[in-house]
Amino acid sequence: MSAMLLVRALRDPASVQGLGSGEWNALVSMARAEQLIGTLAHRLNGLSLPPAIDRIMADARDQAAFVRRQALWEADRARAALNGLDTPVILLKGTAYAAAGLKAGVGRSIGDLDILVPREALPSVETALMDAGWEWVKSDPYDDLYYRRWMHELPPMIHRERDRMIDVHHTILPLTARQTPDADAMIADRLELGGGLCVLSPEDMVLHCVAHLLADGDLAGCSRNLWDLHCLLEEFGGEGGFEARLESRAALHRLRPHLERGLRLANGLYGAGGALRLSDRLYVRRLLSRNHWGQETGKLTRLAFYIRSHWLRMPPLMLARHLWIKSGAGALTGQRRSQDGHVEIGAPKRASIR
Amino acid sequence: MAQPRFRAEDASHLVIKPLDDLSLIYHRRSGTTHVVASPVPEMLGVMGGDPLGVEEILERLSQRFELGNETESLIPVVAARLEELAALGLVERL
Amino acid sequence: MNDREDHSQPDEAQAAESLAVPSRRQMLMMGAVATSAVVSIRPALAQSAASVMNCEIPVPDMGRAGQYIAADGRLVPPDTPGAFPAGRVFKGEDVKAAIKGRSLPGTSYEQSQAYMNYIRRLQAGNSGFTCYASLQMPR
Amino acid sequence: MQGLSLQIGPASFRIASAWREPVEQLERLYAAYPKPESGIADFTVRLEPARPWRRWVRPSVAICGDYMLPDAAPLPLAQGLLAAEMGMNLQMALGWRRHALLHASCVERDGRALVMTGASGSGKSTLAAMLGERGWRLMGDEFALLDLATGDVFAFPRLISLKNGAIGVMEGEAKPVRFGPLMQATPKGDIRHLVPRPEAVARMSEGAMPALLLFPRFGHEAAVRSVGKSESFVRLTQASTNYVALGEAGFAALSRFVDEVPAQAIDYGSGEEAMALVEQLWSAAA
Repeated sequence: MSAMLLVRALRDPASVQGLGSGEWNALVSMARAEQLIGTLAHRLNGLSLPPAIDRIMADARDQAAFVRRQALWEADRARAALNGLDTPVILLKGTAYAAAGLKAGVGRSIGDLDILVPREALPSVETALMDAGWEWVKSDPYDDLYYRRWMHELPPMIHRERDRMIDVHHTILPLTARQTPDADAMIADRLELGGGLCVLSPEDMVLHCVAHLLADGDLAGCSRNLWDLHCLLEEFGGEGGFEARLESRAALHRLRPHLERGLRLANGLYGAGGALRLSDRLYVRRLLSRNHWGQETGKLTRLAFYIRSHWLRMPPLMLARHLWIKSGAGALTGQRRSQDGHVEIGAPKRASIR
Repeated sequence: MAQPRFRAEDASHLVIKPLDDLSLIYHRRSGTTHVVASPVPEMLGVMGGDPLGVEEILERLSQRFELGNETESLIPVVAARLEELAALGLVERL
Repeated sequence: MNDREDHSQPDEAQAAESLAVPSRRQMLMMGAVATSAVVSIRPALAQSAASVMNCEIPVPDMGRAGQYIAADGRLVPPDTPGAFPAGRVFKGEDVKAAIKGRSLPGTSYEQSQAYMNYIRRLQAGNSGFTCYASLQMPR
Repeated sequence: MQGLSLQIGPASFRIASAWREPVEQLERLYAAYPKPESGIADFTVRLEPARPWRRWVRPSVAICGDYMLPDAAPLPLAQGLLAAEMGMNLQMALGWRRHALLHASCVERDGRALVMTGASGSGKSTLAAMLGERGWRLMGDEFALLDLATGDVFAFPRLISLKNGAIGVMEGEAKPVRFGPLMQATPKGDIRHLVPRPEAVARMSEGAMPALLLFPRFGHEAAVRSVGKSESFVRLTQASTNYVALGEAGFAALSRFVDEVPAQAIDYGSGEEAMALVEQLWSAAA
């Protein structure tokens, strides 16, 4: 059994109605592991399901509503903090989908708050956030320098009262990456949501999603990101001339090959289907590598994508240096902080675990 | 510099439950529960939805309550509470 | 504007009622400038390990200052053979590194092991517990 | 992987283990518990080798599942039962949303519940275990589940986790067949599990109206102090792993609980002293 079970349930919710109890258990564990349980719960809403599954899905919808409220409040707090700066504040990823009322945001897990601001505004944004109670998370000087020099964002900050993280981006991919999206164009073409917050234009939103999925990470959380892409394409695809605008925008940001692969994967897995190339199959294998207990499978494929993620971000010598330094901190074996794959949980007490 | 003005969070976003000396406020937009002492619930009550300066708030409080002290001396108290509430998003600094 | 809550809006009049003042000319305790009038309920533990990169764990906590730490982490009377003097405060990130196998800063291997065993035994209510517990949270 | 499924109160679990021993122990101790309705479990717990070779060489059990703490220290296989229990508790602490989950022990008499909460070492778990052998129905030694709509408390009567001194105390009260293996030198000290009495298991889906909240504290001279509503409220939010996630429903349930249920802090120096205090406060509250 692979995560095809999950993909099928998302693509065609009615297909779950013949599932046996073993498959239901597998589906729930896989969806939790991929952080798609809230999405799945909304997709299955209204279907006639076994009562035990109905309860699990209702919980997941409640949890998604909580996560959404928290994310929107965090966005509002960033708005209040940056109010006086006269600089555009553009919401990215999950918070943007939720704030803009997009299908991709329905039931979605949302971790950190990601915002995009013009690069020249970074110092004033940093100061304003610190005045409003955010503080630095990292204190390792190498990490800090690495972020400031090479990354597409400030080192992460956390709010000291609310314990919520913010990632302040000035472009959507690391400066070391082989692609160089045009951040100025993205910021210039933003859409106002009203009340001082913005989101990217539909084309740029799709391309950011593609970049996040294929040009940036190691495909951790990729099932969720690919679902985002599918929803965005479905929602915007109906607008006249969207495909053409998307293609020319992809050319501007130098993301055409990524867009093409993203379209093939999204269509192949969640959409009407379509021809996959041989190289796409490796991505599909990575996406589906879960067994019926919810465990990760395909260790080699995962490792390959982990190395690839660094290859994409950095020139080889720099990569070697980075991996060397990071291996001392256990980053190769331990948990990496996924790009926004924050595990949304309540508040465990160690005292309760015995 | 002009006096800062504040507006309280809309009452429809707040659930207030007095318990004993303290009250609970559930803030719907943030999902946060605050345990508050006087004069916080009273301040939120008199502010309504109006944009107000510190002195105006104190004036409204003194119309409804016996404040004990000279109102002049209470200005820093009200200002401090407003800063505290603004940091929590229960009032917005305009 | 960001408020797209699913919950039904309450009766506004009722909400206003709950804000209303119980009786006129009641005495109002204004408190002092420096005395905070709000405590916000936080999740029982911080949600993210990152949030505690700045937190600290005293070994032992102040209530039991002066005691030594035995190899297995128990508190023992001062000068117990094989136990280590304490009275140190460690940063969350140092403890996190120690969980992964490094030694705590400024300690010998055995000393670090003893302190870590003490930290692992922390219970809710001990100072440093929240810090340690949140160090174990997923990111 | 070997597996079993079981139902504890309103929650159901699917447990998978790379080793037979923990599954066999669970099968014996949970023999009287029902299986999940229609075979579907709320949560999956997995006991996996901490590293691939740790399945055979000095076997080391990592606690995994739907909800996980990646840095949680693995346990030796001899403590596999404890790992399974920790795994189930973890799923509840991180994943349960159908009730306000209070880190509290709970017993019932005449349809009304006594809820006890406090820091580890307060003795709440031991007190519940003792009361459970003396005419009360044990509802849980770890979690009390507060219904969000009705305000009733529901049971989560998993195995009672006896620690250190409590083990000897309870060995004097219950038959040997109800005990699990003694696990020494665990991260929590010595631990031995006790199967609740048959009535606690048979009636595990029955709720009760909360009538008294106690904050016990062991190791002090006997004393009783009444606890104000707002103090109770703050302490209960800190004893709840899902209070914040439940939003307004959690607020309504918990603020109603502290408004309606009298609360007292009790200090005690011995189990018998505590039993007497509890009976006395219970009759006063009734």
